[in-house]
Amino acid sequence: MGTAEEHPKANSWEPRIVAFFCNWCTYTAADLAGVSRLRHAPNARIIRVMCSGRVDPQFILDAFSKGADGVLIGGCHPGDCHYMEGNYKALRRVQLLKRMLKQMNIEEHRFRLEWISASEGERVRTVMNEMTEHVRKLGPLGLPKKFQEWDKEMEILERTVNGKEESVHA
Amino acid sequence: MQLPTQPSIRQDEAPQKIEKMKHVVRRIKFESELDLEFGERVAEKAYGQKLLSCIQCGTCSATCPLAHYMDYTPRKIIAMTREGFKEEVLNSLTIWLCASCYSCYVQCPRQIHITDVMYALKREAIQMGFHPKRLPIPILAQEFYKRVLKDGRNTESWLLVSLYLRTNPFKMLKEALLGLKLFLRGRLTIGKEHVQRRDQIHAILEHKKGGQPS
Amino acid sequence: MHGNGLNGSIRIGFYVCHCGHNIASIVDVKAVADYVKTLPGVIISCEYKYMCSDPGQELIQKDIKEHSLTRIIVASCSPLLHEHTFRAAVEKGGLNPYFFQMVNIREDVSWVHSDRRAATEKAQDLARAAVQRVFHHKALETKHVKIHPDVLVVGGGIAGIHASLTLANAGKKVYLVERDPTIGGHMAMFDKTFPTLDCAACILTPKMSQVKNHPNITLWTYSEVSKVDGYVGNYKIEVKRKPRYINEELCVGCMDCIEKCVYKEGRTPDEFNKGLSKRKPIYIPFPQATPQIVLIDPESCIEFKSGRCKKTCVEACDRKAIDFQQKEEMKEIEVGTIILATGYHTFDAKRIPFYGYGKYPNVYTSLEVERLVNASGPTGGEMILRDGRHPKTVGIIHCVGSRDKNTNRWCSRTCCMYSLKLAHLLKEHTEAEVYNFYIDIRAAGKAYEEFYDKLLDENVHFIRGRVAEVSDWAVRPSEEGKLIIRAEDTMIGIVRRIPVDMVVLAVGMEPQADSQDVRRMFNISCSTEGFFLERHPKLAPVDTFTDGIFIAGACQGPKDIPDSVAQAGAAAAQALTLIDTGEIELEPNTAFVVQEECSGCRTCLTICPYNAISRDEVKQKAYINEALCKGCGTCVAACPSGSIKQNLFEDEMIFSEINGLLEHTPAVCCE
Amino acid sequence: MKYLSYPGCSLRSTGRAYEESLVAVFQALEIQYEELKDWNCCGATSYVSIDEMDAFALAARNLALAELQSPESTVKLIAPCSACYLVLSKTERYLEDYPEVSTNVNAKLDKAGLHYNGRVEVRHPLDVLVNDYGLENIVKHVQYPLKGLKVACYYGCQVVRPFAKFDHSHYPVTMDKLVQALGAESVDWPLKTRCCGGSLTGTTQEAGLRLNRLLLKEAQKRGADILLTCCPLCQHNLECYQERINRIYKEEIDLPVAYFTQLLGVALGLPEKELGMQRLFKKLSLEHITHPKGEMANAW
Repeated sequence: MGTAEEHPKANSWEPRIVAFFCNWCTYTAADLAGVSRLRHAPNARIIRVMCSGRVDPQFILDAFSKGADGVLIGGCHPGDCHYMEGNYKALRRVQLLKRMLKQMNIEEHRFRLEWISASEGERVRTVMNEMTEHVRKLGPLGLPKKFQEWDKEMEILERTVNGKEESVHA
Repeated sequence: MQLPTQPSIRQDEAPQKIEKMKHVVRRIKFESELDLEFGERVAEKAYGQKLLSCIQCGTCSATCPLAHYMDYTPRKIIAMTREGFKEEVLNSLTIWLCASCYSCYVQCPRQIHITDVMYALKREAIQMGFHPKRLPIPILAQEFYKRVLKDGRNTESWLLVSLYLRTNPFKMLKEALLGLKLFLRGRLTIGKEHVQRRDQIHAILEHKKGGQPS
Repeated sequence: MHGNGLNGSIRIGFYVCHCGHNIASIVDVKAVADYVKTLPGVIISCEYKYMCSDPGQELIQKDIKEHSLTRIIVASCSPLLHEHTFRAAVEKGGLNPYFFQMVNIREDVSWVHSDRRAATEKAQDLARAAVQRVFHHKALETKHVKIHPDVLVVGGGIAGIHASLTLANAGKKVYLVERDPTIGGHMAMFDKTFPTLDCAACILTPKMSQVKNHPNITLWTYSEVSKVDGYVGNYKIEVKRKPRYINEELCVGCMDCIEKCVYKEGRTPDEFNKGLSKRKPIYIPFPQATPQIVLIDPESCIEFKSGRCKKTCVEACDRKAIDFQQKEEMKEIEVGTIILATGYHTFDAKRIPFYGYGKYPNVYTSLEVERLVNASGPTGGEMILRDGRHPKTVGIIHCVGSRDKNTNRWCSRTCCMYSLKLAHLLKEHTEAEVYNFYIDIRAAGKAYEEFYDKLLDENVHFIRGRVAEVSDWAVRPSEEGKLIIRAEDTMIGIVRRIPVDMVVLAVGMEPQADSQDVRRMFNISCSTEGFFLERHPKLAPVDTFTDGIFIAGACQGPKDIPDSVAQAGAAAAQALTLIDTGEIELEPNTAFVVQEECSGCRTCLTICPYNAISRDEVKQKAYINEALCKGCGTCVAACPSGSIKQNLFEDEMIFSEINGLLEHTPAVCCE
Repeated sequence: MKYLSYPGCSLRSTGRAYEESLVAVFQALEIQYEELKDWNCCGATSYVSIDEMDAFALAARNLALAELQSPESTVKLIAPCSACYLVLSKTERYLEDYPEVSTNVNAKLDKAGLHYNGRVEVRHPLDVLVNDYGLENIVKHVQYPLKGLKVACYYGCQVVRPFAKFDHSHYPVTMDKLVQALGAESVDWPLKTRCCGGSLTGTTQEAGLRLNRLLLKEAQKRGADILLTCCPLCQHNLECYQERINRIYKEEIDLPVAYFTQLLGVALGLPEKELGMQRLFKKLSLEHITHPKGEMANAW
């Protein structure tokens, strides 16, 4: 099967994806994928939360800033939330966050919200593989490095503002 | 034409059968005689049909209007293909008798596109030169192919003439009366149909202008 | 309160499990253990064959003592499987159980990857995240809730009946809610049961009347659960009782009203006889219906349709039980546990037009044949076909709607056996030639194979081949007037045409049409095909992911009577365990407000679906009622000032987990 | 809405009556259409036996040409011949379903300066007449109701299989509904979609003739006065070999076989010649078809 799946070449760049899965649907589905031995791309690292509604936008930004090339959120299908409506809350936050990520020049495919129910082990595999392939095509995000550059710019800006040094940089 | 097995003995065939029964035929298959990659190769040629998921239920055979005339039922073809019985499969009459009615394709409980598998087997047989020499069906396919390659359209009268020339010229005489009737009703044309932009057809099929399939 | 860890030193013990070859064959467990040993805070890092085994657990306990460990991490299977086991082990070792963290390197790593290097790297990343996470773990106290001793059983088929009786006999109060006017379910329709051939009614009806008469069982038929609130131990249920237009207290089931109905003959297809006979607008589903109370079907009753009936039924009832004004009634009950035994639905044979059901009158479904051969059925047990003939040849088609990607993929498990049973009964009733068309005979059950043997001896034909078509297309004189079955006899390798008088379609089992609605109402999951999902396919087959809700019978998957009864017993036992323990432990993953930091902005108030958050108007702060909080954490993510925290999922824990996952820089970084 | 039509090779020879009657009916009903310019052979069932990518590319040229010719966002391409209908539909479908087919085929089209964008919807005239134009509108144009005529509708394989785009794959009813709307009785028979043998009548006659024999016998047994087809090859097979079947198998088959468009034309009152009636081997006996006013149908 598949292009994304398996055998990443040693020492070459591999996409790093952080996945937040809700305990009741998507994490269970990932377990099911395991029990069914549905092999998929090894690039995602799952963090289990009780509900997709627990996923704070800060978690996502933090993951990107610490070097994730993609972030995935998995929750129950609309109407199926174990906590009635946590997934709706997640959806709303994600909509807002997407605009923000766009402004930060983080490509759309790097961030994904998926509804995967406890029985959809197959879907876990598909999403993991697709996401890995998309991110692989986009290449490394390298946000930590960019942050350093931005910090530098800010420093210079500050110094300029404080008048301690005249414009060094164009 | 040789038929590897005969599913039934019909009255009119009895004499040959008796003749055949005098010879003892060895029926065993050694693993070394099989082409173990055959199934995978065919499946790939038929867009990854999952031959391994076949449960040998026989729906394809039972729904096939031509199964009565086949040496192996379609179900057996699937079984033999995936097990690597290449010679038997490619030599079989079954694959040529498939009239592409798609009954099996629609009814298969495993959703195997059996018609596509049959096409893949036909291609494999033609490419490997397996089909019986004067069997008209593959020859019709080849003649048809050549005609379209040349003119972009097919003219049925010419197609049949070339088919009979290559298979059984005497049959043409048998068909002549029918041809005449059709002709009198304006249903057979003498002039050949062709497209204006033959260059486009040739460009599309460029790599085999010679008319020989790869 | 257990252990420490609060006062300073973090001493981590890390254990990676081989799980036999399950993990060790893909993940280099030694490399993981060696790597983790280098991480800050880690005192012990080792590998072991089976961490969940007793020696594995003892190893942890020994190390806690010997090395004064304050945090324990086990990298093994999914926490959904063994988190509880290890927490208990840690607690036994003298440490607070919530100082434990689990890393899933089996379901999430070794079982889904095949590249050893990538899998090992992933396991190391996950382990590092856990190591960083446990620094922020706190000692927590396990919460307990009381279990209300009453039980709700939904569905009055054999599974529901058996579960109710088991519980009631153990002295628990049971509410049994059934949608139909009678309990009994599908089993009541059957004639005999395989493989012993004892009569279904003989073994079922005594249990039905026991249910009716049991002092601990409240039986509500013709009723449906309409609302479910609350949580394990404390469910609030609303039940809708549909009007029968008969006062249940007054009716004694004498059926005089039925006889005196203005309709001399029945005109409505009888549901219980699968439409093979007609019933009147006022009726009782079948003679042994439980409760023995008639009902009126407003769809066909003249009084309801026109208001101008002579109402002879009312005259006939000397107990004045008929009440045309009866309204729907709502009941509210409180229970601690729930057993769902909502059963199944048979496959609609019309979905496979090739078999001619609904087109050719002599094509029957298996359930119809059950009624036909039944002595109390529409023909009194005589095999009379719809066209009045007696069959001389019968074809039974297996796997109708089952094992077919165009309809249902699964094997319905019961059809082979009931087809054998019907073959036997048909032969017994008619001496007909019986042909079974099967793909595989699945006779895996106690005494099932022996039953198959018996059928072989009875000269029943078995043709291995799935039928492609049933039609009236005759090509030989011997086929005229017959139904012709076309199938490949795959054992012989030839297509056969077999003319028969009667075709029996062995229809498969499907989830109930409204199973999705039911699962939403009870907040449980369904598997892909729509059957209710069990907590674990092997080890928790009657539990669901929602505590206190159990499943039994064919609502969980196709099942025969013995299996349904076994499951019903198991579900009852699980409920009893909860009830008799009296209380249940809850994950202490509730949220709380750090009062000092709360700005009183009210954001959280509207977000909580359980109304667990209120605002102290005096202090102008939010306050979370721990008893109501279910621990989803949505408010935590929403709080603008970050003053709400969720136990076990505090921001710091997740941030450190993210950090841990990503801290490792790949060998060759991006160009 | 304007349709494009793809006649295909058969409608230019053995199936001429099909095209003639189709044109006449479309004109009578004022259905707008124009012929696809410079269409080529679809490849039928033979081409894919030689080289499938070439087969798809050959068929796809027609789809690409259709896109060039029509400005509509969805180009409705009518293919009356079942084989053409299937091959073009299958090409359309597989190009969408299998990326490797799409890449491969477009690379070939590219060499001819063409490209296919997936805008074409292949339609069968039966589908167009019954589902687009509508039975209620057809009924308005009926001049000669076909009262008393018993019709066996024969769909053949490839109109409904494998893609049952407008009717059931084994038990279709579209044509039956049409003939009922025309006033005729449609015979219920189980072989509506059983294969006629296709090109086997030319190559493996024993099998081909037997299949035709079964179909004709059954239709006749069920009391059909006429067998209607919607495919030139089916029509040819079922009509032209009747004599031979009678001779070889000692049968007494005598069943007119016409195109559904011809019978529709009769009901619409179109002249015999325009419907290509003279091209049939067996003349339809339509004497009992009467004018609504009670007159005898003049043309017959």
